[in-house]
Amino acid sequence: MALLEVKDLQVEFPLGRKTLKALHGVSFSLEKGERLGIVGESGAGKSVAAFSILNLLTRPGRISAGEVRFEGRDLSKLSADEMRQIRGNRISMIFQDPMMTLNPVLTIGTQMIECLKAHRDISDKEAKELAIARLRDVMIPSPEKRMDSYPHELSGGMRQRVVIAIALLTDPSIIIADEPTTALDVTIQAEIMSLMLDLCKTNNVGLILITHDLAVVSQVTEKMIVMYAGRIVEQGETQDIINNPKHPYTRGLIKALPQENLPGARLNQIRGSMPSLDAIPVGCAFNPRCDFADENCCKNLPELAGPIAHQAACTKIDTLPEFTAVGARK
Amino acid sequence: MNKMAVFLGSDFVYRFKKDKVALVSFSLVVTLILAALLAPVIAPHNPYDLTTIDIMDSELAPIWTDGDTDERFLLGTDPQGRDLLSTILYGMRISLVIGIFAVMLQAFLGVTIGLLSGYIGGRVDAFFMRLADIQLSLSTLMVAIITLAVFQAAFGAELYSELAIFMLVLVIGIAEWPQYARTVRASVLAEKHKEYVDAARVIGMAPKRIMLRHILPNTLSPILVISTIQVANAIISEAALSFLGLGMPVNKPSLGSLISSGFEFIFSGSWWITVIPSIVLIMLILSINLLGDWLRDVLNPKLYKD
Amino acid sequence: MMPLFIRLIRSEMMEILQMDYVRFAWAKGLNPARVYFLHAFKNTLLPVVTVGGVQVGTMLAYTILTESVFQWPGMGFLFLEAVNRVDTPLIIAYIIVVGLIFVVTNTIVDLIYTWVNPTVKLVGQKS
Amino acid sequence: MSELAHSPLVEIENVEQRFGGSSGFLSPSQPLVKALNSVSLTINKGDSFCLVGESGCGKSTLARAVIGLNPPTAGHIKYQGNRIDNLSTRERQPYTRKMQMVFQNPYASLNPRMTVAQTLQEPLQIHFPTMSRAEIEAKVEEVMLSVGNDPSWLERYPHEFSGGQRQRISIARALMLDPEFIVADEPISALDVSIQAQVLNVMMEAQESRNLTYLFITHDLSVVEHFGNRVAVMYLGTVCELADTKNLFATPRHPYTQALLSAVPKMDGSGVNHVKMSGEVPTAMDLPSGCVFHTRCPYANDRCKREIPKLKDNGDTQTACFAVEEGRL
Repeated sequence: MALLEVKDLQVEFPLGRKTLKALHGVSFSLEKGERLGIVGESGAGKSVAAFSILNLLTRPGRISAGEVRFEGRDLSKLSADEMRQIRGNRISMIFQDPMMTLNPVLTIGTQMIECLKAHRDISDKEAKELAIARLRDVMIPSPEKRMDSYPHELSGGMRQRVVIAIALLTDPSIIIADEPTTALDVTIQAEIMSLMLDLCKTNNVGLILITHDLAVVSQVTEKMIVMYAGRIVEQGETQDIINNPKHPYTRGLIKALPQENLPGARLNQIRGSMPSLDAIPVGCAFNPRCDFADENCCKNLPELAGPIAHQAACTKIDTLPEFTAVGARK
Repeated sequence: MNKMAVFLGSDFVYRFKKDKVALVSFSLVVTLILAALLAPVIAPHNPYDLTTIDIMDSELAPIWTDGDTDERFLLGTDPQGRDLLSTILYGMRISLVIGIFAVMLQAFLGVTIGLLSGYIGGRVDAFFMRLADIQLSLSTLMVAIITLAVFQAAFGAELYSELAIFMLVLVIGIAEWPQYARTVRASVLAEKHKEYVDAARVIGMAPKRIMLRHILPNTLSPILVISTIQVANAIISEAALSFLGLGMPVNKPSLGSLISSGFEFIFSGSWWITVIPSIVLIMLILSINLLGDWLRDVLNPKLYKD
Repeated sequence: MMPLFIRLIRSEMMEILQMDYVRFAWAKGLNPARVYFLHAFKNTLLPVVTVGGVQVGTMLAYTILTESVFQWPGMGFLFLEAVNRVDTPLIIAYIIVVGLIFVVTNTIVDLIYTWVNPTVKLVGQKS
Repeated sequence: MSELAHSPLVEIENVEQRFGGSSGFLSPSQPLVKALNSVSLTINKGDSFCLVGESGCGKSTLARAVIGLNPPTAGHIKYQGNRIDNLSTRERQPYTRKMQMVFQNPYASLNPRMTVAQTLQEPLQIHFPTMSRAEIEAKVEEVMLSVGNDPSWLERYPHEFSGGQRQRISIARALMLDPEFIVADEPISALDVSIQAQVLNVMMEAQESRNLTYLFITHDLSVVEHFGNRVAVMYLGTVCELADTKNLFATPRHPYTQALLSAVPKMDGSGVNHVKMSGEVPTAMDLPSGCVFHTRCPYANDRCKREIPKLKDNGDTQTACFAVEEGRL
């Protein structure tokens, strides 16, 4: 029984005249201490998948079908109070923009201690020491002083470390990180990523990393999922998918990266654009943008096929040409 | 024609039909405005035609009460013997005229100043905003009272009564332009940093054209929202001023002055002279405010989450 | 005054409840009361305090109206009498007093604002 | 890139840019921000000149100074030899036609209340008032097609388009006046990977067919490696390294460039191994003395703390670093 099992998760947004379906049945699992990457472009539904695990969907979004089994209990059926014991305690979250995640009018100390007090009945003094210890874990200089400073007094990178410290405060078994470094510069991103990698390994914490950056996923995660228009189109071992992608969309994503092309040559672009939630094409959602699509693809929906280690939802897998491995060019 | 079709099919109209409050308040406002505009046609009597007014008919009670009534005057008469219903209709027309023209003056002043100080910034911005702060903290009513009182004292009551409407529009207009200026300036500052304004400057467009063609159209929705509320505020201010005797003269009463003229009689039995116009005034202001609120929720991009 | 604050706090709260730090508060598993009152409400205080300060002026102006309606001999009614009798020295005195009241209230409001909103520093305040 | 004779098109000489610090009577004084510190660069005709650096390094400030949105507080900017940074809007008119700009945020660079047609016609109406409506419409359609946009978009409003489509409209607007030089301020960083490729291809085709010169601002080094032929790396308002793209990626010499390149996540599964930089990122308000990078540089000595290094050729690239000059690195 995996630590976390999401089975056929469906999420809807009833909006007045029309109901938008953001997730069309997503299933994945996470073992203890395992690192899973969820990749996809904006509008693919990766953040919706993350937030629905903790039942934190913005109104009017709601889970319309499927299960989120965590340590045997289905989180989507839990009451608000039961859910509260899990959020921030067994599963914690890291948001994208460090500028917005910390409350601007409260000190760092208050925001850390309140999280501890909500889940552990310990004295303020103990909570303070634990918080300072965590701040030291994330390599924040002079943590005691930082406890009384306000978020606007810290830089972006420093703030994201505080958010990571908060996430680790209650020794969760899973951390969900929604694009943790997209808003940061590349040097700070490298530091935050290596920090998260070490902390997850030492504390044996599971990580769900949501990002649109294939390179970051290839560096940090062991397993990964590629999402397109609310569905999983490819999933399996990260290195296997990066070096030998099966689904045309994943191939297009990797080939579109500037790293993979000769300088000055035209990039191999994927034509068209991501379908909006209310205009998802019939059959395989990628067919209008796919060079290999035939009328079969435009009619019925391909299922995930292939060995557990590397599955793809496409009926044309075996007919696709050989894919030159990453870095072959250098 | 397709612009009209697009508008009718748009979400704006869709949400309007669904929102009971908006429907009721909109229809109320329209009926009141129509009644006011068509006053000369609808009103049974002409309150300004002194020949038909007989002082003997003063303080008659409304038809449905048991006091001494007269079927010619449905809602009874006021202290000068004028038919209350027609005086209310004419009065509402004056109140609306003052309200709308004052708001137009406010809008013109406020939008220009807001646009200039928002776009140009620096000294111009600092000067106008300090001026606006002073006027706002002194509050519009205070400014109106002082200017009107000084005017009345300096030029005497008769001249004042002819110019009353003009003076009220001027004073309420000048007293409340900061509301517009601050709202417009806030949205200009927000738009100014957007890149389409930079693009216009890169094309080599003159600042005047950028302000009018690019920035102003994008600040229309906040202007529309506060305009409805400002009309209601202007009518309240006019009523308050008239109540203090600084507003419309007795011979051409607005709703406010009608209420204040009937005020002394409220205890001596003929309550209707104050109560009925007050109800009409409250209905008018309530419906305009409700409409303004609905507009704010619909047009406010932040709350409008599709 | 009351309805103004009600409407202002409502629209501010609706906006702030969608902000990331409130969602982060939920993600930390805090109890609803703490999220609403500490995290969300403290942020709505900012605009409320600034608008509140300006409203003091309107309140003073309406004292004139209420006093003249109920014939209470207050400052406003005094001012009205002075205006009718064109007693200019009294008018000037009244305006000076009212001006003083505004300066004092606005300074208090600024102090409250800096206490509520730590990101704003008073000029010359040592952080 | 067409290897034209290296005739300089845009010259930037010792440009400085200061913000705030003015203590006007009514407006409170803000802290002085030194956004640019004596930057000198030359962009040759036909170049795809890339400006790279992290947020706060002044790359966008420099772009806005070059295009004239914020004139620099000191130094000169020359276009084909004549100064353009001190001209009024009227005097700038001939240069405005030659220099245009593409912006970063697709959702804010088009006026939401104007149709695509109106947005594209406006530059022509301003610069060529004598042009007839038919001529303008024909020109708009021609440019739209050349950029691969569907002319049926003309009557629609910006909110009906995706990010990538809007960026292509923004490029069409920049090409309306047949410019020679385009400043592109992070044109693709707000887009998804697959859409980025589309927009970059459009810009490359436009460069070849119209012989354009680009000043390309980005923080994404893999785009630079692909798109640019000359690169300047900036840190805290100062150019720390300048080179041809090939040399910079092959032999980066400045310690900051080395750290920057090592931080870029690679796809070859080699995990996160980047050069660690000590200390906290200083801001442009409390600028370190001497070399701006000395607070975080492992090779800094007291000379670095006192003097400001100048850009010098070191065989492979030009670097502003004493350690490189003295061979310590």
